[in-house]
Amino acid sequence: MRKQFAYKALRSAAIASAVAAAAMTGATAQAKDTIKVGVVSFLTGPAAGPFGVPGKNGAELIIDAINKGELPAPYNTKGFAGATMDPVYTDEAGGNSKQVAEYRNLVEKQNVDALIGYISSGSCMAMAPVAEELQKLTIMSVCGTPRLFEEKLRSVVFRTQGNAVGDSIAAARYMTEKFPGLKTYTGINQNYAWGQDSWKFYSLAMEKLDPASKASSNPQFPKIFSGQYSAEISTLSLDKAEVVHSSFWDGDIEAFVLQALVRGFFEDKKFVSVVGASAVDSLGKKFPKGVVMGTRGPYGLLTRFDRSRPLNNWFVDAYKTRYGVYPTGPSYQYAKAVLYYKLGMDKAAAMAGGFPTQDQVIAALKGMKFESFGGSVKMALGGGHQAIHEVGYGITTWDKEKKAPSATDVKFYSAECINPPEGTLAADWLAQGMPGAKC
Amino acid sequence: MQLLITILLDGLTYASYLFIVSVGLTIVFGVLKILNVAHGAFYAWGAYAAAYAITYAADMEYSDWIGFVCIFLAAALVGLVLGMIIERVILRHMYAQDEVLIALATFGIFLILEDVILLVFGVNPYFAYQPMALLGRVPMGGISRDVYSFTLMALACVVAFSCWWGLTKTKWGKLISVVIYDREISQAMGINVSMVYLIVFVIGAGLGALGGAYVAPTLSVAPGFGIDVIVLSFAVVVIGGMGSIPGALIGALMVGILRAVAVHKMPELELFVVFAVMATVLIIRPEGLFAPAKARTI
Amino acid sequence: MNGAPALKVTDLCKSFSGITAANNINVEATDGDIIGIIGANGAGKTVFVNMITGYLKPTSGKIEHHGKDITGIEPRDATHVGVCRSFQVSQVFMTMTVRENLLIALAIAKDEGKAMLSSPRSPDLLAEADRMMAAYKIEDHADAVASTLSQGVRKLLDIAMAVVANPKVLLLDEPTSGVSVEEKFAIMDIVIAALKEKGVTVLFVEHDMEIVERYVDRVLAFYQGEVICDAPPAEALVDPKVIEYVIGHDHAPNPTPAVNGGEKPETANA
Amino acid sequence: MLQILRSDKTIRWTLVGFFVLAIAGNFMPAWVQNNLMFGLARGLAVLGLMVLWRTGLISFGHALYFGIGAYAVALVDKHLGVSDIFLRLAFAMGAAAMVGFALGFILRKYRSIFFAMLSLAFSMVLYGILVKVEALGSTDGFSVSATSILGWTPESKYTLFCAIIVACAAAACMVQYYLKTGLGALTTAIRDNELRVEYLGYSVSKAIHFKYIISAGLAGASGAMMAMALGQVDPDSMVNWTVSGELVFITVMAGPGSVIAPFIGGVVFEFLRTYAFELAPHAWQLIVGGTLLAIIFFLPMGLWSLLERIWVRKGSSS
Repeated sequence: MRKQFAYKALRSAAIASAVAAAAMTGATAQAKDTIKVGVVSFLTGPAAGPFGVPGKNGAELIIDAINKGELPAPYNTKGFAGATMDPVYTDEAGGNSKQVAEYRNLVEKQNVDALIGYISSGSCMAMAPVAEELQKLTIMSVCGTPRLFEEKLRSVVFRTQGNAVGDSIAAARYMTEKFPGLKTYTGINQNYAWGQDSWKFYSLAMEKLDPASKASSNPQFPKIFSGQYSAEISTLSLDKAEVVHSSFWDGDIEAFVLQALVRGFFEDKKFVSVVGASAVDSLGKKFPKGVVMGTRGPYGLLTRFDRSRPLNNWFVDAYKTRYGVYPTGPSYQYAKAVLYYKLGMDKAAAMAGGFPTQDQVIAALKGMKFESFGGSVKMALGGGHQAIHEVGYGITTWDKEKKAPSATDVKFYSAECINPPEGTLAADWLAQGMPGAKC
Repeated sequence: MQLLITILLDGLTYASYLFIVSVGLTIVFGVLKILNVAHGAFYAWGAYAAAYAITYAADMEYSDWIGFVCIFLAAALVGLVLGMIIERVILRHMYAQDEVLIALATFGIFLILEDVILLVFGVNPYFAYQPMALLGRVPMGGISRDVYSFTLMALACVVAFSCWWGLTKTKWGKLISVVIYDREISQAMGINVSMVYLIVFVIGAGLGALGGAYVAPTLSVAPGFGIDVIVLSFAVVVIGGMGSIPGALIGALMVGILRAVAVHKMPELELFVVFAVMATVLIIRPEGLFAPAKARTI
Repeated sequence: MNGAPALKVTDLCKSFSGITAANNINVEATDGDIIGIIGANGAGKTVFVNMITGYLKPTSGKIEHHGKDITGIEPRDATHVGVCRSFQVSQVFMTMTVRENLLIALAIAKDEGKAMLSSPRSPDLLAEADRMMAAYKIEDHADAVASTLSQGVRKLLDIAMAVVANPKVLLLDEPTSGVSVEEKFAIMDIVIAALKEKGVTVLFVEHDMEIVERYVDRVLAFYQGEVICDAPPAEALVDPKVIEYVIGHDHAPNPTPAVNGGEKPETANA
Repeated sequence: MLQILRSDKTIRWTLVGFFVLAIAGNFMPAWVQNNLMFGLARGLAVLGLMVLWRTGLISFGHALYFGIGAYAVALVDKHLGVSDIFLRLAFAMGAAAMVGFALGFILRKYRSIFFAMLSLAFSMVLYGILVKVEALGSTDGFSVSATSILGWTPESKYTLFCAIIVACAAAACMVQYYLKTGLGALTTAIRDNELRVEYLGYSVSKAIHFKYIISAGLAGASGAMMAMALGQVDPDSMVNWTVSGELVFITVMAGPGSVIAPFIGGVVFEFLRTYAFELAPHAWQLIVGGTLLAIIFFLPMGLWSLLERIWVRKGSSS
């Protein structure tokens, strides 16, 4: 093992120096050839197709690549701290309580070394306490509710995905810049943490950025996975508001778009979708043009044909060849979480000068800043456990040459522009008018 | 006024959908005395079959009108195949059992069919929007509505009428009502009861599938969307009176309209109202607003 | 006991959606009377019994027990005041043994059901049960499950269960129907003996005139919901009306099922 | 009273069995302990359903009380910071029993499918409220903080494990005692012949109402234990109709044979689901559903009847 490390260290200058330092730091864990990691995403239910499976694929792709050491440099070291990852793909469907039970099974029955995943904010909020109870490293990859780290600091839970605050503020900034004329807005969001927070922070941000703007008195909060929105669409259409904000995801966004589209909804209203890009890909040419679309980060629709860097290009090509479609947001987000785990493991190994203990890995992960596919990620909030990164919005259109959906007027907002500084609650920061926002 | 029209239309749309789904359930209960939880699975299967066929037709670049053919073919196929298998293989041997136990058995069937869907159609959602897109929209009550939902209402009327006609005006209908009235006697009269049961169950399954098939174009047909339908159609059927077709119609209308009102006025109550009404009706008139021909004494 | 008659029925009427099942029935029974109720099928015998024991609510009229108005009370309250009944189709707990059947009956009867809070298998109840079984000559079947019993034994059990509440008035609905000829007299001997010694007022519906002749002090003849004759058997059985409308038309044991043989009261879908 | 306790074999065996289990639990891997806790907790609700079933009633809405119990724990934890197991249980059972008492006045007049449907309606009313009201956690529900016992918060789950076992043992014995009393004997009597019971002078409605309250209280306790064992409550896995379905499923799977059966059934179900889920994440419902059908067809008297056949001794037949 140690030989292997030294060998790797030579290949990676960055790590080499650390190893020297690590000579004195003793206490390393029993070296392992394989580590078992639970990878949780929706494998069944309405969220499986648009989110769970792409996410799983993203993870699968990069895990295989890392195990083989095929990632472009500087990520081309083999395995996680030298160990090969044996992923246990688990279904996130079935309600929070069932998930908690499954989490316990993964940790206590399957003895996984860590968990990566979770898409629904509901799952994340439910898993965090169990993770803390069982003290098992858990990297959340997609979910977006800021409550996760604002309610309390977590010791073993990390999240590589920026939270709803950034997504919502970015959306508000984009709208006030590109459509200053549109003053009134309403929303349709799922009635749980993610939907509630998205709407809350979007309207808070709008108040600050455009005091003249006015929120509707009757925003809609249907139950997640309802599927039938005919009545909701009518309500929104009757509403005088010009803009409709939505954080719909999973199958709901597609269902909503299909039902709204026929009724010319998108011609009458300016629709802002925080995370609907999956629908753009699945509906393709059918998807309405002129929708303000977000991707919760520098990937997917908004950056597919630019952001050309080795890692990103490799990912897009490898994904396209292996699964026949372009990677969507969730694919990137899962891959990002896996990558983050690898970096943490390697760094910890280097510092410990041997196979790292969980504490060493956590220490390494804390506050890490790393280059992901589309851009850089800083673990800046929640005591270095919550990522911030740039978030962009664009306007949907259909690219005739490429015969693929794409976006115009793409604008990205830097992490510091849309996220509060460490230690400030998002709500307070917004109330104070976002002091120190670097845009 | 505008609001009123909108609520009414939304309500009617939802009601027609509920009616088509529930009528099959109520017929099966009326004749076989089975509370069929698996009905939700027929609904899901219908939706999947239709969505699959429609998307296939679209890929083959046939005219979008084919979509409507697909819908009805899919419903008929699902009803015939699943209905036959389940009635012959499983329910057939249970008629003697306590009806709640049978309901539980159908719950088991439901669970199985749910997963078989995954195994057959995979987890990716299907989008079969062509038929809905084809019909476009009309302005009404100050907002534009999709024509498709009006055809849904029309379909509901057709279904309602043909059920009524079939049960009251045809020889078959008379046979069925005899069987409903007393199974033993009708057997003694030489009616092939088991055949009647089979046919009725197939029809019921087919109607459930039709419900799913016809709404398929308006949704992303994804795993696990048969679950909510079950309790909703239970509510409808119970409100109207288990086994009564006009009952199902009234029940669907009540639930549909009430839900529309809730969505527009008090979204929090959207789900609550449905079951509150169900409970109230059961308390005041256990046999439902429209008790079927032969009120069941317990 | 006050002087008032054990059972006083005045102008009792019952009609189901137009059809008259009982019309101005007037009956009086004093303690210890043994009265036979005869009549053709559908003459209103069982309806009469059902009304007295609270299963059916009379349309009009009055029922008194020792001067206490018991018109239209719940069956269980009828039992409480001491008006009990047996059934044409034996109503026993089919999945339980004879002893268990009696034990439950006794537990309920004992000081207003307080006994229910402890095991019915308490020594005194067991003893009481044995006494009952002895009195009704069913001790041999003590541990047989009711569903396996012969009609006759089941009848006896049915009657025994009706008697545990120590009724003052007991109505027996065709105690010998469905019972083999040789059993009939045996049963009636047992029953009447057991009841006589308790001084219970008994009204029993019967088709077999021999039995009527043998056991009753008085006969009530029903015809189309009316009492056409109320006299000692000696006169009653020769009364032309009775011969015309009752005896002459009726030989075989009555096959008509009693009103709602096994159905459950007050639960008709709520 | 005592004569029953002393004479009763079942009670003795129940106590012995649970005692052994409690000891064994200490040496089990955590995941086994967990699944046992879930299974036994569910068993409490099933025990209540079994009492109803013996009177011929099947409720498709006991998720109502299961959910009330679970949410009572979560809410008193969230708003009053109550972490003591006894207080939590008291709140949960109290709330459930009270609701059961109120609804019992209506439900006691219903039978068969109507009873099932009305129970279903009531439970779905609660569901409809929970998923829509943000203050009640909407579809997310709440997480439940660790349970303490008289001010002492144990670090291992084993303590809770034992607490659940004690609760189950107590419940099993009480129900067993109850079934032995005259009232209990009425359960079968009522199923056999309500008319006779009425004519014997006992109110069938009252008897059923009482049993309904018992089952409600037990389901409440069950939900509470579940919430504490899981550390999480949410509508879809605690109040939705599928949960009622599961409970009835376990009841039928366990069989009405004995007061121990519900707990065996609960545990079997828990392991069945865990393994089905692990072996076939895409087809675990298929496995569960298949088992349900198999039981209904080949073991109408449930697993218990199988056990009876194995050690040939007669349990309370019904």
